[in-house]
Amino acid sequence: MNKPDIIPEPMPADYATDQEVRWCPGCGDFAVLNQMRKVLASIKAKRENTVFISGIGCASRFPYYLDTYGLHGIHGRAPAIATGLKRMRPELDVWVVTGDGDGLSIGVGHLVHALRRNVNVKILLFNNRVYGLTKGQFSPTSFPGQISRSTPFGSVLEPLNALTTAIAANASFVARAVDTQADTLSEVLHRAAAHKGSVFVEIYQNCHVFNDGVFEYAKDKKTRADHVVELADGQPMVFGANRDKGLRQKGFGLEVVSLGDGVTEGDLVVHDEQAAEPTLAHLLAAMRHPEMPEAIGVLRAVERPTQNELMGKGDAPMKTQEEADRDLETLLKGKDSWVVE
Amino acid sequence: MNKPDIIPEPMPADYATDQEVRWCPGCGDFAVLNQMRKVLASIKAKRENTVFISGIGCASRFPYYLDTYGLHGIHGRAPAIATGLKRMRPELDVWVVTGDGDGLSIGVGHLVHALRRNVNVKILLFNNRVYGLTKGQFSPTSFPGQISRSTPFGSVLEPLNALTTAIAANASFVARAVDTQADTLSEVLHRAAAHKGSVFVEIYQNCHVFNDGVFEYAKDKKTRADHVVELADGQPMVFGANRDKGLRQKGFGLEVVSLGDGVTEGDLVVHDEQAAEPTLAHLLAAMRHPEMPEAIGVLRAVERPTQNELMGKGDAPMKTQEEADRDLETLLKGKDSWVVE
Amino acid sequence: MNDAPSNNTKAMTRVTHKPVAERRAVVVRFCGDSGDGMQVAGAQLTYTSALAGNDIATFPDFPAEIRAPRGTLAGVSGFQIQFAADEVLTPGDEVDALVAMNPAALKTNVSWLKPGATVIVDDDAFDDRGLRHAGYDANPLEDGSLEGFDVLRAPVTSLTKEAVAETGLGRKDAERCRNFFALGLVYWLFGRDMQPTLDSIEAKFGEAEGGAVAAGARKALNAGWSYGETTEALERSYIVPAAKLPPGRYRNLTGNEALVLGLIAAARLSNKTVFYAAYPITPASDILHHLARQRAQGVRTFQAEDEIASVTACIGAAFGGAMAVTGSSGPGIALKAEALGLAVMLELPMIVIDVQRGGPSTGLPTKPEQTDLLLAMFGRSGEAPMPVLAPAGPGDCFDTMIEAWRIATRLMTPVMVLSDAFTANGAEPWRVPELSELERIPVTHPETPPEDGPFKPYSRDEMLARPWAVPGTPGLEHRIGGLEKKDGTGNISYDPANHQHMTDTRARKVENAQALIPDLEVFGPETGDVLVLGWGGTFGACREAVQIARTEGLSVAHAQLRHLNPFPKNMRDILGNYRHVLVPELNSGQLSAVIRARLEVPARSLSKVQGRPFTVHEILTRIRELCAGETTA
Amino acid sequence: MNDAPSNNTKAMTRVTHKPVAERRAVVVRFCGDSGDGMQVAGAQLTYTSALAGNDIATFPDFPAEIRAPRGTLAGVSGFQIQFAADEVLTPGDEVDALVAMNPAALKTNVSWLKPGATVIVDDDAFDDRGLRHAGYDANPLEDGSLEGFDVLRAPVTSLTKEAVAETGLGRKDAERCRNFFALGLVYWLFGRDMQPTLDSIEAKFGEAEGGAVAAGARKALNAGWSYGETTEALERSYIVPAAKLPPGRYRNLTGNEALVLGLIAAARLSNKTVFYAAYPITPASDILHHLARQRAQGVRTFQAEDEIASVTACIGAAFGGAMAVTGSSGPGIALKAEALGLAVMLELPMIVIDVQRGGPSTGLPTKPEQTDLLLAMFGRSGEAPMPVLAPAGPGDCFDTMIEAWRIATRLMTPVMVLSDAFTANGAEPWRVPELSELERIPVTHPETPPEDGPFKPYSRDEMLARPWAVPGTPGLEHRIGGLEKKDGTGNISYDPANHQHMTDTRARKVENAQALIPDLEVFGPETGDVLVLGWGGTFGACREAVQIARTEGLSVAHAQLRHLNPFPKNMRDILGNYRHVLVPELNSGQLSAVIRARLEVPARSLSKVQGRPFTVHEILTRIRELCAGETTA
Ligand SMILES: Cc1ncc(C[n+]2csc(CCOP(=O)(O)OP(=O)(O)O)c2C)c(N)n1
Ligand SMILES: Cc1ncc(C[n+]2csc(CCOP(=O)(O)OP(=O)(O)O)c2C)c(N)n1
Ligand code: SF4
Ligand code: SF4
Ligand SMILES: [Mg+2]
Ligand SMILES: [Mg+2]
Repeated sequence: MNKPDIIPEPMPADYATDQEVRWCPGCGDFAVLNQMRKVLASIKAKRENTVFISGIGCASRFPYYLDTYGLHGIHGRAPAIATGLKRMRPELDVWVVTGDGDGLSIGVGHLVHALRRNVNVKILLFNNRVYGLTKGQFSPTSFPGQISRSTPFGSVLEPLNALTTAIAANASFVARAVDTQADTLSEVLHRAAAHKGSVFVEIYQNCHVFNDGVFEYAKDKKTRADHVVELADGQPMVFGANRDKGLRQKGFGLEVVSLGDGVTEGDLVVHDEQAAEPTLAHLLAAMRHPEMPEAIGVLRAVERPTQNELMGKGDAPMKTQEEADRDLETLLKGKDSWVVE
Repeated sequence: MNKPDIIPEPMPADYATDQEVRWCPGCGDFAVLNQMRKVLASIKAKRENTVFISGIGCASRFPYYLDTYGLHGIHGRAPAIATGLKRMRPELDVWVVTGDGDGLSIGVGHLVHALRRNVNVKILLFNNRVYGLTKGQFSPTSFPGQISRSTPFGSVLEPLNALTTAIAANASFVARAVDTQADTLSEVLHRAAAHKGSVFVEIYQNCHVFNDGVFEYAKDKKTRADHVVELADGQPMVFGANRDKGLRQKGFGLEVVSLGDGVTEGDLVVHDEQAAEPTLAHLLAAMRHPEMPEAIGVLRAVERPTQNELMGKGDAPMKTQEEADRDLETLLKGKDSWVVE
Repeated sequence: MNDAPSNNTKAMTRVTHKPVAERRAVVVRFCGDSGDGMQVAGAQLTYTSALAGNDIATFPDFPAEIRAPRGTLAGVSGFQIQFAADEVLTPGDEVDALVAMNPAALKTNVSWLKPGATVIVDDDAFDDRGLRHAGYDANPLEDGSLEGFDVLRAPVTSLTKEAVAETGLGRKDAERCRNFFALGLVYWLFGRDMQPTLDSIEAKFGEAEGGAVAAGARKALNAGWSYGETTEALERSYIVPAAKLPPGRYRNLTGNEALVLGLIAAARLSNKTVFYAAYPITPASDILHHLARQRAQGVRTFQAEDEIASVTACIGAAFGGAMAVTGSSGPGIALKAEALGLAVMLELPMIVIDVQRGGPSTGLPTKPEQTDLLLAMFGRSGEAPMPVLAPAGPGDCFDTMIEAWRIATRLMTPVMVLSDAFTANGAEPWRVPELSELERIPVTHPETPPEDGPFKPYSRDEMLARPWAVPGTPGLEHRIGGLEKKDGTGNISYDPANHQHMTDTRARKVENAQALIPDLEVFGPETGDVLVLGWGGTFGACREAVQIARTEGLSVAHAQLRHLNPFPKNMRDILGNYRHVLVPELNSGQLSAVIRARLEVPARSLSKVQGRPFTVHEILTRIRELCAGETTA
Repeated sequence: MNDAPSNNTKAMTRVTHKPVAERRAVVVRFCGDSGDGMQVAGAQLTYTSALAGNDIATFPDFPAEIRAPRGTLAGVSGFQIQFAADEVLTPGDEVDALVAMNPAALKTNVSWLKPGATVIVDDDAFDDRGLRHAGYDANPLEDGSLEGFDVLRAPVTSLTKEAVAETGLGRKDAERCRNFFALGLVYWLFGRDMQPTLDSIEAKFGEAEGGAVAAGARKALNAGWSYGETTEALERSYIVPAAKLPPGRYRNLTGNEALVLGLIAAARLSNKTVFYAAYPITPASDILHHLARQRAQGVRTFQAEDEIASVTACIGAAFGGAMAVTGSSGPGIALKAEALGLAVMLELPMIVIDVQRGGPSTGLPTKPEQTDLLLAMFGRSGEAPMPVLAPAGPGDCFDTMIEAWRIATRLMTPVMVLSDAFTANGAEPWRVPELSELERIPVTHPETPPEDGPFKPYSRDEMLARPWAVPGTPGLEHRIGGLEKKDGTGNISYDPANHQHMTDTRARKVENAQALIPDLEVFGPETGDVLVLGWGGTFGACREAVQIARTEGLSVAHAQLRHLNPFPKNMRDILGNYRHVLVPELNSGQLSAVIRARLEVPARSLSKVQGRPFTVHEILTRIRELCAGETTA
């Protein structure tokens, strides 16, 4: 602690606290934490101006491990806490860390409204498709068939899609990354840090203890390329270990095609992060393994006025103490007072 | 009260209670109530098997005026109440009535999860873009600029779109109607009653006192046809007083075109309620006056297993009292008991 | 409107030619349909009475939070005012003059009448339709049921229409002027100056419909006055002399208005910005509405998606150093419980306002009750104490807010304030303070790291408050949360001894508020038969009952408890000085239970849970019983 | 496993050749890293001790609801058991034999040791790394800090590896057998039969890894036993004779397991289906987990999106006629407050289970506390009373559920049940009742409309319960909601007198539960110096302390209060018979406050808020002080 306040050439370790990191060995959260520290160092984030806010869950212990300001809140409410803080302290960089239970079950209402308001906070949802901290119940993102402590015979429900939910809430920045895929995660976090407006990032995160391997298709170095499509703005959507597959428009949908045999990159959909309508983003968000490759990277990044810009317009300008006192006296007196002598 | 239980040829009035209807004169809720009574009569709904559940708000007083079973709940929770009831009493026809504040502000989490679970209840959201009962604050569906008691200088936020929210939650039936437009409202309610799975219907409803005229473009007989497109499954999307305009696909979006000059109905998008992906429904839901005509009618109607079907599979078969007693004794004894003599 | 009645419209001081009698105090009640403008009429009478130098108290009696068909019982809206030549403490138990705009209004309000009271009705409204809507079988004006009252059957509707005919207003708009006719009649009856209301009409309606609305209202008002002057049914008018109020500048404020001013003042005194986050709910919504208009004062309001978001947004804002305030009513306060536990754990300052209404659940949403005291005190999981204050009437809401913020910041704790529908909507004259009369609230944020080691977010000062270090301060980076933490460092700790210590510390810190609050003051003898211990909005009724009882020679005193947690230091001693401690409260005995639990004084509740405030009479009766030794409670 | 120890695997009754001493009671505590399988070892020792005829009580002491790096203090998981030849009431204040699998486990558990206790450590784990993780500067096994204890340094890890070598298990799997080695050693020390555990290993691991896991566990167990038999450090083993338990069939149950069985039994007795809606939260989640497995019993579980959805889903299910149950812990119970107000208003039966944990806020999520009593009683807006029960130990959870459902249905009211982490996770032998011993719970639903007019959903029987008419019944269509309603018809009513009547009725109805619950029973003299009045999970410690105090000749009795609202009829009388009423409670004095408020008996709390249960000693000390006249509380 008491590290130098302005870190000339900050190192990831400068953002670490002295608290022992308490996740299970093998937990995907470690990778995200390390990447976060690196990104903070890379963008030279001022520790004093950075705030991490979380709910409750394994993921939500994140703030304890970053030597910035931090608030470990209650289950599901981090976006609302962040909204209040950001409204009053627009100059701070506010990050929210949440889980699939925290953010999409108990907290989905706050999530949706923070995104709709375009509150300028960066929301990272660690999706491990399970309740980690409470030891393994199914979550809103669990797949049918998942055996968990609360579904001993297998879950039956269709999952909620984090990204389409965020897009429907009119989120201005929507992305997906994978805990151990350092390059895209780093890229997405950098982009998130730079975006003006609410950021929503779903991070596929392995819960080693209660849902091990659920994202293996997207993590395994050998198979990954065939199961995910890494998005690049303005680029055609090519994927595959040999970059021999792509996504082509079909009606209002997308289909996987093999390149060659007359199909060229020119036939593929070109990614457009800033499309006027979020249709493409919706389609990309909805692609589900194993039928389709899953989209990794930035699905959508548009500019629209933030809550602070919108509401801030009406904020009173700074006054001197005297002006403020005088204004208060005028207010107290009101318009229809009378004097008793 | 004590009307005959089986109504041979039921009349709308058979579904009315003796309670005075307490909405402001001119409120759009009246029209919906009348239509609902007509539809119940038309489908010969059994009063004893029909349940209306609501939250809090002007709209939420609906259950008091229908001589069925009813539960006037608390603010925002009606979908959850209905979920519990329906899980235990699958044979009942359960309707939920909610408002834009009730359903999309405090209650949006329950709404999203009820739809995701495909709970077989029919949710009607009366959208008047304002908080009626609490006397005129802006709501999540209010437009920027709306002067309300809590936004004396005009609301600044972008609204939440009820339908895209429902679609992102994977609702199996999504529709929109207008309070006073009897034909589509009746059609939509009939379809809603018949649908297996969760139903979500947004009803544009005029709040005469706090937000009068906000849907005038969709209500006014003269202008309506130019501002809304009435959906018909399998039909091209034509609209306009002279049926001279239509919607054509443009990339991943829709554009308004005039028929004639080489543009024919064949160029228009054909409505498909059951499309595999909800892209078209999303696009239709997102169309906003005045830039685009607004979609009225059924946007989406697909079949997928309901919560009760999914969960009900594991429900125990009926047992005789003796069987049940015996099973309980076995359970109590457990597998590792011992006897002390 | 200006400071004093202006005369920028044509002056019209009209003087009656009939005899004038003097009265010390008068209670007037307007009642009619929700759409009849009774609240407007009431507000005008309040204002002119205040200008006439009377002391006043008012009570708007809204219909429940529902719409009702015109003319029905459920739709009746009332407004009661007492104005007097002496100190006024309540809107009055009984009504001297009732204005009933339709049969439903008469029916629901007849029970308020004092024997011999004047009843002014709009005779035109007592037609078949009106009577049927109100559920009258026979016309009460004719069946003798109003015997004993002085009934004036004024054809209000027709005379209003006549009066406004030349303004060109349509039928509906013309009928909307009926309340001004009735008001004019009342002005005649009590010799009120019409000028302030004429000014106010001008200011409010001004150019609407090309000035026709203002003209109509003006004409109706005058017509009402003239009707009073000419009708033979009224023999005399009354005059209530000015009261002797302490000198100063006054204005008339409802509790919610005073509360808003108090919040803004507290922010100013502490050099802070108000962040008010709330979700609409009756009867707290007006706080949001009033504050939303005060952007120029630096106020920021946030209508959140629900009550949980509003309180958690406050937690975020408080962490950021703002003056965070949230307000709601019972159902919403219940929803905030979990987050308030976090606020207690985080030890951040915050004000939580509960404008109590009838419960449980949706209950009687527009009606006053004091049934949330135990919720405020104990409605959180774990041991999560917080200070609880209750303003003793509308004007006191101002001071209570300042005090709440002083306690919150001095002790680093959320503070709960219990208002109620009666206090929130009731109004009374309030002496406008000079800013210099108000003590500043010193709030500091540490700005530099300690020299001798890492910053300790849970270090404590002599009052056990922790430092309020805010994000943005270099070197003070720290993390807080809802898990138990080691005192000092704030690191998570599961140490049993530390948990005991922290539990005790949080409790002692709240107890330390005793050092910040005044002693309980007694009005009346220092010992005696009965101490009437009121709390919150019951102030007026308690005080008036005790005043009357004392004129009857009874040995009774009154104290109004504004500090429900902790109790003032001297409370146990004071309570011990009386044979009986009587706690009138609009619940089933919540405060008396806490007193028995904490002070072991056998306090007894006078309990009332009817969605209505106490009448003076109810309390007086109980005082008399107790003094007479009938202790049957 | 079967009813009795089976012998389908090769019988191996091994007999010690060393001397055997007799003990009446022994407390053993296993502790190690979360991954070390201490709970498994504890459960096995519990089971074999039960089969040996001992009376037992257990207490698993989980690490907090967080992950911790291996070998650190925060990751230590413990399991304590007391087995005895006499009645056992608690898991024991102090430990006779501690098994510590690593330095961190030793460090966090050394404070539990009885002077002279046996301490078995895995010597292999006390290497530099292990010591550093635990924050030891020096090896406690060598620096003399364990003087006064009988320390056995067993090379558990290496011997285990050796023993399982031939099974072909990998290093990790081999190390996972260390707990069985330790268990074998303990079995030797207390002369336990190994067969049941061998059977259990078979049943649990069976074919895993081609039988290698089972083989490893078996071999480790045997190796542990042999080590005990051969090591010179152990001179003798101990035998605890069988206790005299009332005859019958027994099984060992945790509180949460008993509660689940109780719910299913209550459903059966009332011919209902359990609908359990909950949101996961420690320490209540196990209720959901256990019930989810009981589909064959007709149970339907619903993991809702949050606590509010779970309780409101219960409201829907209850309206539909189901046996609706929801459960949570403090933070979740707080969230349910608003909806519980609705349930009170709707007068629908329902059970709400609060498995209390350390608070406030996230607090100490795995630790026991009794700090939600006032929340349960008063944590709702308005006057919203409901019955509150608290089981007196794990087994009593069964009966409490049945009783709660009886009250809920008989009175048409939600009922709150306060368990706690100690009761929920602790286990004790439970006598399995015959179904015929359990009284049926008569529940009826009206099926036909009344002859004489419309159906009245708020008509009342002699207990003030309203009829439970369910949707689907022709002619009984009705609507209910959270607004105040007219008694009888249930129509919305704002009538003041009706609101008072309904408020009183809801209160009186809850009071009527007095007629359904037994009188408070006293263990010990009918009058005396001290009555120890426990509630909930403190039963064992209170009873044992009183037993000891009585053997010391002190004038003290014990009563355990299972009915917190309403109190049993005879409670005031009983409390009046003692000079002192001492209420040991794991909070800051909540029950004693309610007693002072309601009964005006000067009860005093023995308060402890440390996330730990009471020790017998703590209560005993206070009893002695009170009897000696030192009343310094
Ligand atoms: C109000 C409340 N309800 C429930 C809990 C218990 N709880 C803690 S974390 C959690 C869910 C964790 O799942 P997720 O958000 O996916 O985070 P993960 O642990 O998987 O990272 C729950 C239910 C709580 N702490 N508070
Ligand atoms: C917990 C809670 N919070 C707030 C309220 C107050 N309240 C009642 S209805 C309502 C909103 C009504 O708006 P909407 O849902 O749009 O319905 P409408 O009246 O417009 O039909 C609010 C905020 C409440 N009753 N309960
Ligand atoms: S339970 Fe899962 S998510 Fe939680 S720390 Fe362990 S591995 Fe990570
Ligand atoms: S306030 Fe608006 S929504 Fe409510 S009843 Fe009146 S018109 Fe209808
Ligand atoms: Mg998760
Ligand atoms: Mg609305």
